[in-house]
Amino acid sequence: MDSQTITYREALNQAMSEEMERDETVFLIGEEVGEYNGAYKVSQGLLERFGPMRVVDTPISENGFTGLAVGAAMVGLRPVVEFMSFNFSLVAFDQIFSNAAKTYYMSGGQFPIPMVMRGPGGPAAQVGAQHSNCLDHCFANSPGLKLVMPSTARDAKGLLKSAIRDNSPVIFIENEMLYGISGDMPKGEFLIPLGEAEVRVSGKDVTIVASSRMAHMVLSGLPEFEKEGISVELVDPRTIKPLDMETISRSVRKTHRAVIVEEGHPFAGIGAEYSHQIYSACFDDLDAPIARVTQADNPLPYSKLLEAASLPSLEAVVRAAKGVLYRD
Amino acid sequence: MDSQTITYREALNQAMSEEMERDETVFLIGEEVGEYNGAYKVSQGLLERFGPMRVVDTPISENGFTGLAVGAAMVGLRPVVEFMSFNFSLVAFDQIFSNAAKTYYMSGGQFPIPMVMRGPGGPAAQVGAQHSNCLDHCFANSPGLKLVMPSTARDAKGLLKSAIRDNSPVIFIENEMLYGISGDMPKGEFLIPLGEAEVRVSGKDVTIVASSRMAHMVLSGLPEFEKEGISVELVDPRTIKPLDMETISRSVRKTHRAVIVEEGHPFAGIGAEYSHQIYSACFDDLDAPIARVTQADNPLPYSKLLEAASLPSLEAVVRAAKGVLYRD
Amino acid sequence: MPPIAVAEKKTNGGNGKAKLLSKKTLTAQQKEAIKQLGRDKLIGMFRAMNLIRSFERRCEQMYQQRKIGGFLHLYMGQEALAGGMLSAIHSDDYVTTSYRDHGIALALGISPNVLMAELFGKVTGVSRGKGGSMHFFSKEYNLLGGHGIVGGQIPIGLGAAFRAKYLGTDQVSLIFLGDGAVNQGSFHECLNMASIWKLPAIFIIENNQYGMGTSVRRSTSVQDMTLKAQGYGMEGITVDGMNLLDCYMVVRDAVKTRRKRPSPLLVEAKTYRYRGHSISDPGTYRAKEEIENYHKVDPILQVRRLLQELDWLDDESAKALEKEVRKEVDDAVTFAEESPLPDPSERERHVYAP
Amino acid sequence: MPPIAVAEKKTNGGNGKAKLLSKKTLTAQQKEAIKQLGRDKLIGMFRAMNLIRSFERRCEQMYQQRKIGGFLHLYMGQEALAGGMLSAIHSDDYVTTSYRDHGIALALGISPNVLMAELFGKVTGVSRGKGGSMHFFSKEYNLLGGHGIVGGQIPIGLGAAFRAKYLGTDQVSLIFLGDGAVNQGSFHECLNMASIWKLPAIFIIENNQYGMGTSVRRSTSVQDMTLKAQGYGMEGITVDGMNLLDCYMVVRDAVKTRRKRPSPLLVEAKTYRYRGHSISDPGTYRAKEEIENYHKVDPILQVRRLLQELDWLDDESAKALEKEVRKEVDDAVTFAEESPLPDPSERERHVYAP
Ligand SMILES: Cc1ncc(C[n+]2csc(CCOP(=O)(O)OP(=O)(O)O)c2C)c(N)n1
Ligand SMILES: Cc1ncc(C[n+]2csc(CCOP(=O)(O)OP(=O)(O)O)c2C)c(N)n1
Ligand SMILES: [Mg+2]
Ligand SMILES: [Mg+2]
Repeated sequence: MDSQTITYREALNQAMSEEMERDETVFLIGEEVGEYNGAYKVSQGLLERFGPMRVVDTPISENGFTGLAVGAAMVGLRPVVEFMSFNFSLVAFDQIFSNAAKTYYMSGGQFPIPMVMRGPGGPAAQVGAQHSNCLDHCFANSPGLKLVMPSTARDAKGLLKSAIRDNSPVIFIENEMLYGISGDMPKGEFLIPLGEAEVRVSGKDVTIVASSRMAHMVLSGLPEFEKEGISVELVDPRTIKPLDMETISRSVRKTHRAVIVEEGHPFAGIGAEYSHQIYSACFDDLDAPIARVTQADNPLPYSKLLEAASLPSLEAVVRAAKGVLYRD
Repeated sequence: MDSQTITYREALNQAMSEEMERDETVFLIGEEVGEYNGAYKVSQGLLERFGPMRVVDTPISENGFTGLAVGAAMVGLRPVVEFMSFNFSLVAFDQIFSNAAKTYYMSGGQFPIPMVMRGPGGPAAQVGAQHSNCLDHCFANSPGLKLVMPSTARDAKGLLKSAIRDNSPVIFIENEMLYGISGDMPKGEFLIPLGEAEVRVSGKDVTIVASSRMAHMVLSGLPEFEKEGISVELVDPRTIKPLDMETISRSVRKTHRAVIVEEGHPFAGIGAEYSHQIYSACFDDLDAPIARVTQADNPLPYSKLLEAASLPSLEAVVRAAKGVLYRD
Repeated sequence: MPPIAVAEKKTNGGNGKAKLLSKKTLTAQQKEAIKQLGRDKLIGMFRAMNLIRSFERRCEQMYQQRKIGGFLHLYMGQEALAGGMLSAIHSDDYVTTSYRDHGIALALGISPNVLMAELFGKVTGVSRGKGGSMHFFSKEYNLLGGHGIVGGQIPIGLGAAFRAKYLGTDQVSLIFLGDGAVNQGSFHECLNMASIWKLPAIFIIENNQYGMGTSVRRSTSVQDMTLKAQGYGMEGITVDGMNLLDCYMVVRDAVKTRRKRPSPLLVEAKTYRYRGHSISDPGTYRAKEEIENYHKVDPILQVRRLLQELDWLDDESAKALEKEVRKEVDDAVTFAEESPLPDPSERERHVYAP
Repeated sequence: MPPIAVAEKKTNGGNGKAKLLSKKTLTAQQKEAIKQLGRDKLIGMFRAMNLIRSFERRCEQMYQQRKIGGFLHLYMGQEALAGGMLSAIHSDDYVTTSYRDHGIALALGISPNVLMAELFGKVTGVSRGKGGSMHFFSKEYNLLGGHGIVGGQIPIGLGAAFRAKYLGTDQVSLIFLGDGAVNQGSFHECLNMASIWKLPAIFIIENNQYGMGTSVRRSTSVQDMTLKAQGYGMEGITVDGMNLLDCYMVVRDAVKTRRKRPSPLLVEAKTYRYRGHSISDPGTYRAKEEIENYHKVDPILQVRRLLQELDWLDDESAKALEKEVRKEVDDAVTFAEESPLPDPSERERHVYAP
């Protein structure tokens, strides 16, 4: 297939720009998305191309403009809301949970909310506790919302296009540390359906479930696993809700062991859900308890050393894999 | 011991009034807590007793007054924030997560936040999707916050007093449907420490983990279990964070089977965390996969019939218990 | 030290400054409005107000009989707002409001049948029984809800105004909110955006003087809410919310200019709710006399007297109209009663849109 | 249709209306303020401004050398605000600000050592290396942070004002926020509460004319922010934020009356930031000329000239002062370099308070 190499950032940009081209009701709204071309340059060039009515720079009023987007979605537009980071979605939680997630249901199916809320989430580099939240678990709990966390440029594009065409509100969490990574991309339009996990690496000893930056960490650590003689199967859920348990279970039934990597805090995180569902589906297949590698249960400190000690590390994942293989 | 019978509502009221009496820095702030004596009358009489400086009626500005309380806690006061219901805490999530939870840590231990955020949470009766959120899992995930969900009048009082004296921010989720229940209460002051689960019913066949209203549902259903010949051990965590896994595991190691009841939605709920932790601690002791009974994964509908079909029912818990006992 | 919140005396005020509708004291503008409306339309508006009143009285009964559950917030006393303002817009304009939504829905012309059925939790309800009293939604009537979180509806309505600008239509968006909602951050954020983007959003504060048990004097730092408009470079107008004609005119005039040249407007309508905040609130924070004084300027009574003075309605036809309205409400109850309960499969429908 | 947000031309304005500090044009009030302050205190304020400037220049270098990580928002250009306003309060008053907190912390008198150590992530840092540039906290100096969420600091500062009223002290709470933060709901909610409860909260908008790349003309519906104060029944004052004396006087006068009779105040200080929003922002949305024009009214230059005109500072002592300040910053870097890294056990400390 004819392909090109582009970055995760460009992939997102292409997805938006293709969908805006295709459908006049799609618009982008958020802070600095227009004249500034996006705080992380994801919306580069869109203002110039589509004009200020479709690429809307907002005041710093997340609750207001998120709700505005819900309202606009109710009356036939397809807003893409950019949160400069998902940390700032906290001030908009009411609109996300009370309105975006529930309006289609509460209205008895009269008002679908075809809307995407996107932006980077999770820790970046030393940006401190207030700027490092992993809020995926909150969104994933709420019926009415879908949740996507792409880890490759290809997925970023294919899934964002699907998210924009979806008729339900989709939370689309990108990762600042991945904006610069490159990947192969088929030329021309292509979509990846929501709700399908991807087996990124096939292996036989242990299933590792990891999304977004955590999937990359595992990929980059494959030599480490090899050195240890561990054949890893890496499953990247991509869409967290709805979750493709089929693919995850299939893998665990094969490897009989699972390690879940979660960038956020452990308690009632998405890793806890994976764990429960894997146990439920594969209780008799598991040869060891599932291991979970997560961020430590403290707010993320600024200091580089303490930050590194708080985040899930490759080392910890290798250790966990050895643990479930009873090789200590 | 000298005891009295009081309601859950009165218990909360006593806790606040005793602590306000004891410590002049304790004050209550929220909507309708003063002249109206509380939307659910939990603060009955407090304004009269302590005056308007310590029982503060607010405008409908949850984000503002929650943050005000965080600031007041930083400078030596001990605020008790009443959310008329935790549904309305969604507009205050930024102050809860960005400030209340993180300030002690981010300031390197300079500013403890001795503050309680309390009010009813969870579904009431036909109040619809926007008024029926279970947000416990969000709070429980965040380091820096403690989370308490009392199920009896006794616990309500003893735990609220401890929460008010705690030097960390405590989320204290009451239950509207429980305000009227009565219970025995020792006369005079007594406290229940945070972080201790309670075995409400001893049994040998299956451990049921349930808090708040769900614990009551199980209690009220004991005859059902008996009829089925199932000896139930009911563990009520009371404090969700920090969680007393010790007590829960001890029970599961005895019964070899566990059913978790959660009033909220399943995905990454606190039940998922219980499940993962039980599996981790009791992998070899479990004779059956853990069963989880939760609210259905849809926004809660108004219609009585649909609402009942969405909420966890005693029937479903009995079914789950039979399931883990392989008696179908 | 003065206390932080001064416990205030119960007031015995009425809407002291309000001028009752009467042929003798009509202003030139009111006269003109009457002429413009004509007999039929004015009687139609009167009828709508009666329908709201009658519908809600029945709601109270049905609640007592446990046919209705959950929260129930009644609109009684505020009928002139819905009746007047919604008579001044087109059917393709948008309307968004709070949980106190019965009056708005009825004044929009939505059948009492589907509203009562909603309250009964039936699948024939306007939101298929999934919303209840607080969440009336109607795609057909451009009613964007019925919202339970105070202030949460304001951005929704703003989104509809945004759409009008986006597509270049001449629609306007009416956003109703309570005096208590004024103190939510969403109010502020939305007024600013409406102003910088010149959106055709008409923010209507239904100032019934209380947010639950808290009088607006205790919750809000200015009593004249139009002062707030200035902080957004926005026009602000106060209107007597007990006066049907004034309510009608303020929106009529506002939309006239705004259809071609969109811009936002803040309207404060001074009104009163007769009942407690919700059906479970006895409302003891208000003096009896205060309530009685407002009943003297009852919006329905005022119009009825005016219509009689105009010789557009005699006692007999008034009675006939009231009877008709009661019959309509009876029919609604029958419709609701006889409607089927939702099939259990409804539970899992409408979580995600296909 | 006009577009929703008119892309605006880069402006070449300077703070056109500002009057430079000069002996010849001093107002009577300014003269009196100088007299009141006296030579030593005024030079102390001048020194503080120099220290801020010098400290932050060094921050830029240290960031390039990767000694500092994360976000870094520089205060340069706004020194008159911190320097002037914080000279007018007592040591037991409270101060709360945003992530752009270096100037505030230094003007409060916090040692550059512990601030630089914080930026280096060392345990000797003002927040034990856990906060970083955005989160300077100091219990000793009543600095309540250093906050990263736009507008999130406003309620915090209000809480400190609440305490003053609660305990009946004469403290005031200074709450700094950016022009962009004005559009967050928290601003609105807090101004209302401050007003209804008459709290001694002084809200200071550091209007540096941009919130990241968005000029205040594009984000905010009124350009005179004191108009907003009226919507809360609150006093509002505009001040030239490039002018040390004016910044000093506005807070001095504000607290004088408020210590005994608490009430809130909204201050808008018109100022400018020289650098981009953060160190990673090239700031290309501003015309070079605009920046240059502001450099002409540089707050430090203005005071330096004034001091010279007053014969309170000659070239030599000015140089000596600058050298001393540079030395202080050098020492801070040395202190930070030589401070130990946090012990790994620090990670789990301070999650919950004992
Ligand atoms: C954010 C939020 N806080 C609190 C509540 C509880 N509550 C429901 S209605 C209400 C009073 C609202 O008063 P107002 O805005 O004046 O409207 P009215 O009821 O008078 O029509 C309150 C506090 C809520 N629904 N949402
Ligand atoms: C709620 C929230 N939204 C967005 C951001 C990202 N952000 C950080 S600073 C900033 C601009 C703030 O501008 P202003 O208030 O004028 O302060 P200044 O940076 O000019 O000092 C933005 C958008 C944030 N930190 N918090
Ligand atoms: Mg009201
Ligand atoms: Mg600014």
